[in-house]
Amino acid sequence: MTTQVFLDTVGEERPAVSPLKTGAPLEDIAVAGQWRLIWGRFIQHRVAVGAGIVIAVFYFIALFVEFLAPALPEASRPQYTYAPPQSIGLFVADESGGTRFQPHVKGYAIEVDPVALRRTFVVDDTKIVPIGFFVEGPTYKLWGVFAMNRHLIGPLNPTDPMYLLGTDKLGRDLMTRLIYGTRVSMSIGLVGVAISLCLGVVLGSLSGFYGGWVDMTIQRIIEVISSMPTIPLWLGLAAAIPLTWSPLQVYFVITLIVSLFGWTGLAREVRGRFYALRGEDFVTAARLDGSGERRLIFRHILPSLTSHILAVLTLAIPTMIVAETALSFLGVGLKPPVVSWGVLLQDAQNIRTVATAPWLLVWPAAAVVVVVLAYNFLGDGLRDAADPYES
Amino acid sequence: MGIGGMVAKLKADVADTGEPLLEVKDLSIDFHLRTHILHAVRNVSFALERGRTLCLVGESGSGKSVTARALLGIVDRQGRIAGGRILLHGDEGEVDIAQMTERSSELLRIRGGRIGLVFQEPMSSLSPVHTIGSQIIEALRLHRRLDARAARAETVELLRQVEIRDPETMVDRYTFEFSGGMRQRAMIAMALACDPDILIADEPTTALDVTTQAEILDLIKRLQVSRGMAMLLITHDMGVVAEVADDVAVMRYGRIVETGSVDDVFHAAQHPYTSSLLSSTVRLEQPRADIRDRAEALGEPVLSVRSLTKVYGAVSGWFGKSGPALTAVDDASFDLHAGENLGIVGESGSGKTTLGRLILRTVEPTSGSITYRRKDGTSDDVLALSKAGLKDYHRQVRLVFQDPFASLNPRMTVKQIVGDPLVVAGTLRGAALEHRVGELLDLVGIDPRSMERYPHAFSGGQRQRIGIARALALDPSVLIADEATAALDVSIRAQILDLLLDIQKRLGLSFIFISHDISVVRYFCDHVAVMHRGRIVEMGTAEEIVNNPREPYTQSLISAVPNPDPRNKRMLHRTRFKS
Amino acid sequence: AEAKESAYFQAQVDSGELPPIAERLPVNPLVITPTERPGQQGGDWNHALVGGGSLSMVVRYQGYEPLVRYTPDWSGLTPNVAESYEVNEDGTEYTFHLRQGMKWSDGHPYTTEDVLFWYEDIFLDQDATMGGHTWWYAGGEVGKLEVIDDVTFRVTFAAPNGFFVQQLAWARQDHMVLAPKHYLQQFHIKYNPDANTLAQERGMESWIALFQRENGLDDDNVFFQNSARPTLMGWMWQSAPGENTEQAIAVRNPYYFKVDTEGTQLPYFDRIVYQMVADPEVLLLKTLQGEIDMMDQYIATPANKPVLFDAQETGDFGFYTLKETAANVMVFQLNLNHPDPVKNELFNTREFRQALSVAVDRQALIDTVFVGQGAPAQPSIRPDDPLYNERLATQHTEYDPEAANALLDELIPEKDGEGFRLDSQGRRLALIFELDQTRTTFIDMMQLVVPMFQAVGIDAQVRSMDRSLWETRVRNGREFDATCHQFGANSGIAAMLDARYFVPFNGNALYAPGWNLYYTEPENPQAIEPPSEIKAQQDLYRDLLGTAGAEQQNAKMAQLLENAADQFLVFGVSLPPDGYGVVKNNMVNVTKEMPNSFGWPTPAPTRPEQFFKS
Amino acid sequence: MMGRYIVKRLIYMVPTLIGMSIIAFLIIQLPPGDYLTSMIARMTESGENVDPAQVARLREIYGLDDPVLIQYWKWISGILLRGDFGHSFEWNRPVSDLIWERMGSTLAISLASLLFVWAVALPIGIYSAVRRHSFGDYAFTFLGFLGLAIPNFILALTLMYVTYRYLGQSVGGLYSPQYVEAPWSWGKFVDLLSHLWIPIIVIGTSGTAALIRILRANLTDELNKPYVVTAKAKGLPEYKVVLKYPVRIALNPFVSAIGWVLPELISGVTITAIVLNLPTAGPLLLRALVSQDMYLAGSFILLMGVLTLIGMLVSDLLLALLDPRIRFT
Ligand SMILES: Nc1ncnc2c1ncn2[C@@H]1O[C@H](COP(=O)(O)OP(=O)(O)OP(=O)(O)O)[C@@H](O)[C@H]1O
Ligand SMILES: Nc1ncnc2c1ncn2[C@@H]1O[C@H](COP(=O)(O)OP(=O)(O)OP(=O)(O)O)[C@@H](O)[C@H]1O
Ligand SMILES: [Mg+2]
Ligand SMILES: [Mg+2]
Repeated sequence: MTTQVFLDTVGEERPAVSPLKTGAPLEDIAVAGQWRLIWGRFIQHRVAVGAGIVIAVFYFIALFVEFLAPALPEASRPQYTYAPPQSIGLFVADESGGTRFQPHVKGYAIEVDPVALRRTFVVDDTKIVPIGFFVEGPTYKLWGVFAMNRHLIGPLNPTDPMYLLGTDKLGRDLMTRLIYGTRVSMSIGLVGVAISLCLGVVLGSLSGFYGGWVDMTIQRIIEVISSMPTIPLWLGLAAAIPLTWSPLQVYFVITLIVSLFGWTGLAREVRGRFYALRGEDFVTAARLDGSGERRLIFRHILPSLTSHILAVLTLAIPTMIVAETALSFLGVGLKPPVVSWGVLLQDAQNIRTVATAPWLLVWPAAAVVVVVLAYNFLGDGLRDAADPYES
Repeated sequence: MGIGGMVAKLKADVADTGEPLLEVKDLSIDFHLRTHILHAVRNVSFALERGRTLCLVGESGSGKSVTARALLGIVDRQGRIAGGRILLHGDEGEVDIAQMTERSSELLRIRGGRIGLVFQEPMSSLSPVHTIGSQIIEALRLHRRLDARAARAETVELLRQVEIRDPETMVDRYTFEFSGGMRQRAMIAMALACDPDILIADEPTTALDVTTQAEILDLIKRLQVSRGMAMLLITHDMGVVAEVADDVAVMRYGRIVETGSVDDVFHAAQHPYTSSLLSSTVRLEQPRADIRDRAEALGEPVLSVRSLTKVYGAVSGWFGKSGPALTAVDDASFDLHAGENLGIVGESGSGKTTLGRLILRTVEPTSGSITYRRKDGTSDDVLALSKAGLKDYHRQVRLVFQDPFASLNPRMTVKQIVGDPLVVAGTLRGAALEHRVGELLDLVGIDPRSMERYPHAFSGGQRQRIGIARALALDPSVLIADEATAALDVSIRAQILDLLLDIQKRLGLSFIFISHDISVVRYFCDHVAVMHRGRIVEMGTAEEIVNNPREPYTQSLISAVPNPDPRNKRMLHRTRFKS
Repeated sequence: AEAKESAYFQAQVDSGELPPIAERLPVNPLVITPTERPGQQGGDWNHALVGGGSLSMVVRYQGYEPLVRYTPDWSGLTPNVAESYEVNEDGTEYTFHLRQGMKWSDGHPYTTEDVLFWYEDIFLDQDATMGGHTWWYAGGEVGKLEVIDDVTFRVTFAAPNGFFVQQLAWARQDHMVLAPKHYLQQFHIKYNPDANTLAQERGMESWIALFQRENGLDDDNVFFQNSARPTLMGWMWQSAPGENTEQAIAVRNPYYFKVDTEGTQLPYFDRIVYQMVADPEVLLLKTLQGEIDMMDQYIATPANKPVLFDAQETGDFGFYTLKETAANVMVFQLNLNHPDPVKNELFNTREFRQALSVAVDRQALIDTVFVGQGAPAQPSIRPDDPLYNERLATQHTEYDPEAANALLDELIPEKDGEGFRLDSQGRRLALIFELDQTRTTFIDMMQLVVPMFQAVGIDAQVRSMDRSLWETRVRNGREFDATCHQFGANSGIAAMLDARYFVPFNGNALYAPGWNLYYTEPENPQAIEPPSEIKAQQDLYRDLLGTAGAEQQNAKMAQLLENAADQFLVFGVSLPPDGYGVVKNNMVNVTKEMPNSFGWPTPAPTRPEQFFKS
Repeated sequence: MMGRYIVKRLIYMVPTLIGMSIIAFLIIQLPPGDYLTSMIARMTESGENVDPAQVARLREIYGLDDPVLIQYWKWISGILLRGDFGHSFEWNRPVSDLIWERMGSTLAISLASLLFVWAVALPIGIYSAVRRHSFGDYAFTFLGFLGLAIPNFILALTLMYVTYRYLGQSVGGLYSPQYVEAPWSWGKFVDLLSHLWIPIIVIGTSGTAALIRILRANLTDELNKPYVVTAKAKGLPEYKVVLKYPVRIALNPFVSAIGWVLPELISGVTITAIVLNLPTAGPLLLRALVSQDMYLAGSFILLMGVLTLIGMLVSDLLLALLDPRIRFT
């Protein structure tokens, strides 16, 4: 091989770098904290940011349900039971024969069929129900404090029917109920999720980290708890909780108690991973650095489980929202008059609805699915952002 | 390939020595980082020829590993090949590996089949949950289409060739039951398993004692001669370069600054970096830089180790059939005095790492005693320490891990890793902490601006220095450095060693310096203990051990130290130790 | 006509396992005139039971064979197991004549011995008796049963017992036809000294428990789970419910005592095949699919009507009408024996109940929940019934929130900041309605009613709960404020036998647990002595039950209803609209209109034994 | 060593089981009332009148007025001394008969759904991890979460309605009525298959999302590890690399979860089973609980406890099998 020397490189004092965009000045490279880095990476994840926005929107809705909903959740109109959804039109025919801009929905022509025991609805093109934004409608108390009657959207004449998503068996506006349901569904179950998560992570960590008798004890507890079917527990609790509590309080307490029983799965998974990780060199290194056990567990080992925990979390949230419906099946979930997505779904759990009023099933289910997906993609984005291997 | 074919190929190969098998042309690799683009490799060109060895040397972090991995189409996610070609010559003409997609079947055939790769960090590069054997067998079955039994037999044979003792049982052991050097050899066996045309070995002998290293290099040489295998050897050990290289390329800051035959480079270096590299090479003959009067320098013993023993039971038996117990450390006793540097050398797998860990009690000793004497004169029985006491002890006696990658938490940035002991000690926080971390990184020659990167985005040598920085963070009184400089190029190593000596002078700390590089041990240490199969077979001053070894094992060890001079290859005249 | 052998048994008769038909029938079989036309034997009746464990339903299809049964239109009584019976003038002496040669389903003769066995060894036996059977008592003494011969026995009462036979005809109340002595005696200590050992072998504590399990007289489930016990009914179990948890099959009883006008032994159907369905929705689907031959329980709700209506053609079925017999679609019942004295006083104020009643917009409820079917009404008697009392039926049904507010302003004028009324102690007056959560129509209606009550300042709330819990809290408890229920009867004899909303006399009068107890056990410390007008009403009712003769009975019942209108103890929404049942188009002899009741166990009195498929 | 470990675990099970049975029995007693209360509820529902005196007498005869602890002792001593699980009030049959009768179909359905879930979720989970953020990844995620977010019984109901409406097939249960009593035949088998798909899909869809996401999460972490690169450098095709190396480690959470797969499948899908009219153990348990048929319910819970304990042991052994680092610690 011939000898070659590249003397033009003699003076180089550091590795070659160049700015990200050609032409941009290469400033002194800023040092950022880990959190800022993670945030920076998260921001670049378009789907995740979108999901985050969706969730924010849902919480926004939950905050202003009274204003956003066109009607009141309890307001029922007998003649409109099982009314199908209306569609919005933008232009109406003028007297002069032309068209003019007027957002509206069409009213219904209703017939009662006493043999089949139902009302049949036909869209009546002649009944124009003009609608608008910031209209006056039924009075409500925002956050139970401020009496107001402005609604984001609604019929100009509050007595006209506007049922964009249809009505339920008692002639109540599904859209209103769906919006009201957001508040409960997006809040209550989450407390339980948070508690289970903490318990699962902490106890699983301790069990896997220490092994020995700690592990022995925690495992026995887990065995007892997880072999205990929840159904009898529900039934027992339902009977034990004082009746003077409102259904919402009862449900809240029940989710709390159940979360005390729901951590075992995560705990065992965490334990399994801890078992594998606790002997790693980097853990030993951290121990030699003087980290106490708490720091070892939470600062050094647990981050390795970020992905798993985020996945479990994003799975637990929909499970909690949906679980409410199953609990109702057993008679311990949320019940009317509380409005939640679970309650709406529970109302839809019969052939009658599936066959003749599918909108009662589709919209609440869609709401759950959207939130669930949004939480999941958000979790995904966070995972990716926290992943050291992602740039 | 049938036997006939092999013979034919063998003949052809020998005839064809010198014909280029792989040509790298103008290869550039960029890493897209958050704030900037790092040009880790720039316009690198070289060729690998049949039967010849190209040694790639250069500064730590100069892009050697990145280049080597790129030859197999392995590039980290943030990185991309920005230009250049990697032409592989074969029966069907030449193909450009740089153009191949990750999933192309052609690339799969080349990987492991035509090009074998020994990763720089064998310790982390093996699966933790599979036996060593199964990982090698898999490669054999894939490329050589052997049946399970033949593959196993071949694996045992390969392990034997790479000097693993008792290969029949060791095939069924798990990675974590192997010592660092054993893993490295297993990795080499894996790369050699399928008779590759080209072997890329990224610092394959960093964890090997010199005798084993010599055997391995011999093995490779034999294969090269018989099969015409081309080799790209990346190493920091100029001795090894001198011993095995045909050609040498010197890399710095992503560029090849000089190439040439080994003789030219060693004896007529053109580029100033090459010259400085050679001049900082530590020779065996070179005595300790800072000669002081030992008798006066040595104070009280800080650590007294007596009859320390560790017996491992095997883990591989699934239904209770535990294999024979293995005595990893056997009755080890020594004293470490304040301000003393104790070198530990010895065969790979002889229990050096284990000894270090026993002293820190990260592995519980089977028997023996350890006494630690503090500066204020109080002393502790380390084996009886309480949790809090142990924590304090760990603050004073620090460890640099042999496997830097595994010892760095992959989910923490370098800043957090190095800062962690400081945070725990509660001495610093906020900007002060950041400043101190920057200082420490600067001390070990790492750009502080990269401190927000995660460990995987560093080169092997850089990671090792991060480990050192972490160990130094707390001003310890004893530092156990397990192969702490193995992955460093000579100039940086010299710099680090001087740094350590400097600190020692200031703080009066003592070192237990586990190393395979006897030249470095001699340069750095006052006393040397030689380990063999778990026992300390000889102890003495560094000078005595190097110049006047008494035990036959020590003699063979010294004789195998490579000489960084291609005109005077000492390895060839080594004596082999037969136990 | 000469009876023909059934194809189903031909083989067994030929092999001598079974005697021929002529020897199996009683000397005087009961001849049934089919509703439409005589049919032929054979075929399966495809049926279903929901819930797995609830077997009371079986009474409706195969379990109604008392001595005397109700007529298909519930206008009177007709002989059944008993060939005939006589009553003396004042209703103190009842003589029954059984059928000569009548046999249990295993061929063993059914005689007065079986009747006496029940009377002496079950009903009057200190150990075996479960108590109850209040209609067997008159003048404070139990009726005396004496056997006259194999087929004749007499029951004598110390005082008139006007409704004795009607009570016997009531579903599941006549135990004299259910206890085969030759089978049950082996479990009775009197006949088998080893009965205790036998019980222990079967894992029971004592012979009593085993005997209970074997006779099943007090628990329908237990009764119908035993396929070993011989029966007089048209079908007997081949595989009883519970023996197989997926399906139960009953096959024809070879000794059944009825024939049609052509002499064919009944029943026509060889088998009834019950699928065990866990959820009514599945049953609905099966019905839609035409897998079920006849069904008027579980799924025949107003809500399901449109779906069933649309599937008539594909499922090849039609509808028949069920005359509702419940007193109202929903009866609001405040706890008139409330332990809280303030609430108790308020609830016992007629004006308070009246105010609540007029605060309810009944028409809205009817339009929403019953698609406009029905008219506002209080729990009462149907307008077409001779006992109809217009005042009782219609008072305080007009929706008038102003009037309600005015009334309430008199009673509890104070209100809190949110507009809710405060009771005399200054507490917000909460009115919690406790509901059984399976009653979804109640819950639907209450969702509409709660805002109506709130509009007049009453903090009404609803708590729905699991049924057992509801039973414990409401039926067996005292602490509840209010609840809603529905049953009771709205016409004829039934109204007299089940007058729960007009007089508190048994546990079904949920609104007055303490007064109920007082009616039966005035000495019981739990009993609460009612005010004089209620006490008078109870006495009147006791008098009515002792009265024999339809005319006197009607007169007394009319008085009772008049008093009830004065007392206005409970209030309702609407008389129930007629219900419906689903029947396959090929089922013959099904009556097109029938009452819906449990006492008249729909559709058993219309004689399922003569149903067949064309 | 292994043997000793297993024996040790088996010994631990005894106190656990006893504790479990006591808690189970107490929880069953938590709701007010007893079997007779529920019997009355059932009978009054259909319009029958029940005399309180009668009930009190029955309560005495059934021993329901004994203190809870005595009832517990009667039950547990029967099990321990005679292997007798007691008598079901509601079904009037020995509890063990009832349980065994349902176990076959329960296991069959559980295993079928489990296999379905694993067969669907493992490849998808791996695919999603390897091709992260690809169209397929998003599509499968969407479908998986759809299955998760729609309550099981609504999905079941809808599927049943669709089969009724468009396939005209007999709905609910495992067989059409004509096959329930029929002996085994090809026709019966086909009929079984045509009924089995709905429960499998319903139970399956709710489980796949979880499996997919967890596998994906864990696998993504593992995929970056150096040993995976090593495997790639050997020239293994990607699917083999992934399957042999990271998947094995990523399975850790699933193996941890095996412990309660069985009880979960028995009790977790109760509502689905009710809606679909499946002859599995869940609905029987629920009924037993609702009707307070305490010996049946108690024995069921005990049985599930035993299954859980066995499952946990198996899962711990498998964990050790999967990951040698865990062994014998
Ligand atoms: N994934 C990555 N992301 C960012 N930078 C990287 C990444 N991998 C390597 N680098 C950088 O690329 C440069 C070259 O690294 P490489 O591993 O090739 O060094 P090397 O020459 O092998 O050094 P050593 O002798 O220490 O092993 C280093 O500066 C390193 O920090
Ligand atoms: N966890 C373990 N279980 C069983 N055997 C082990 C374990 N760790 C190490 N060993 C064995 O103990 C012996 C000493 O290992 P050790 O790591 O101390 O060697 P070493 O001297 O550091 O070698 P090297 O220079 O190759 O790193 C080796 O034979 C190794 O196989
Ligand atoms: Mg490198
Ligand atoms: Mg080592």
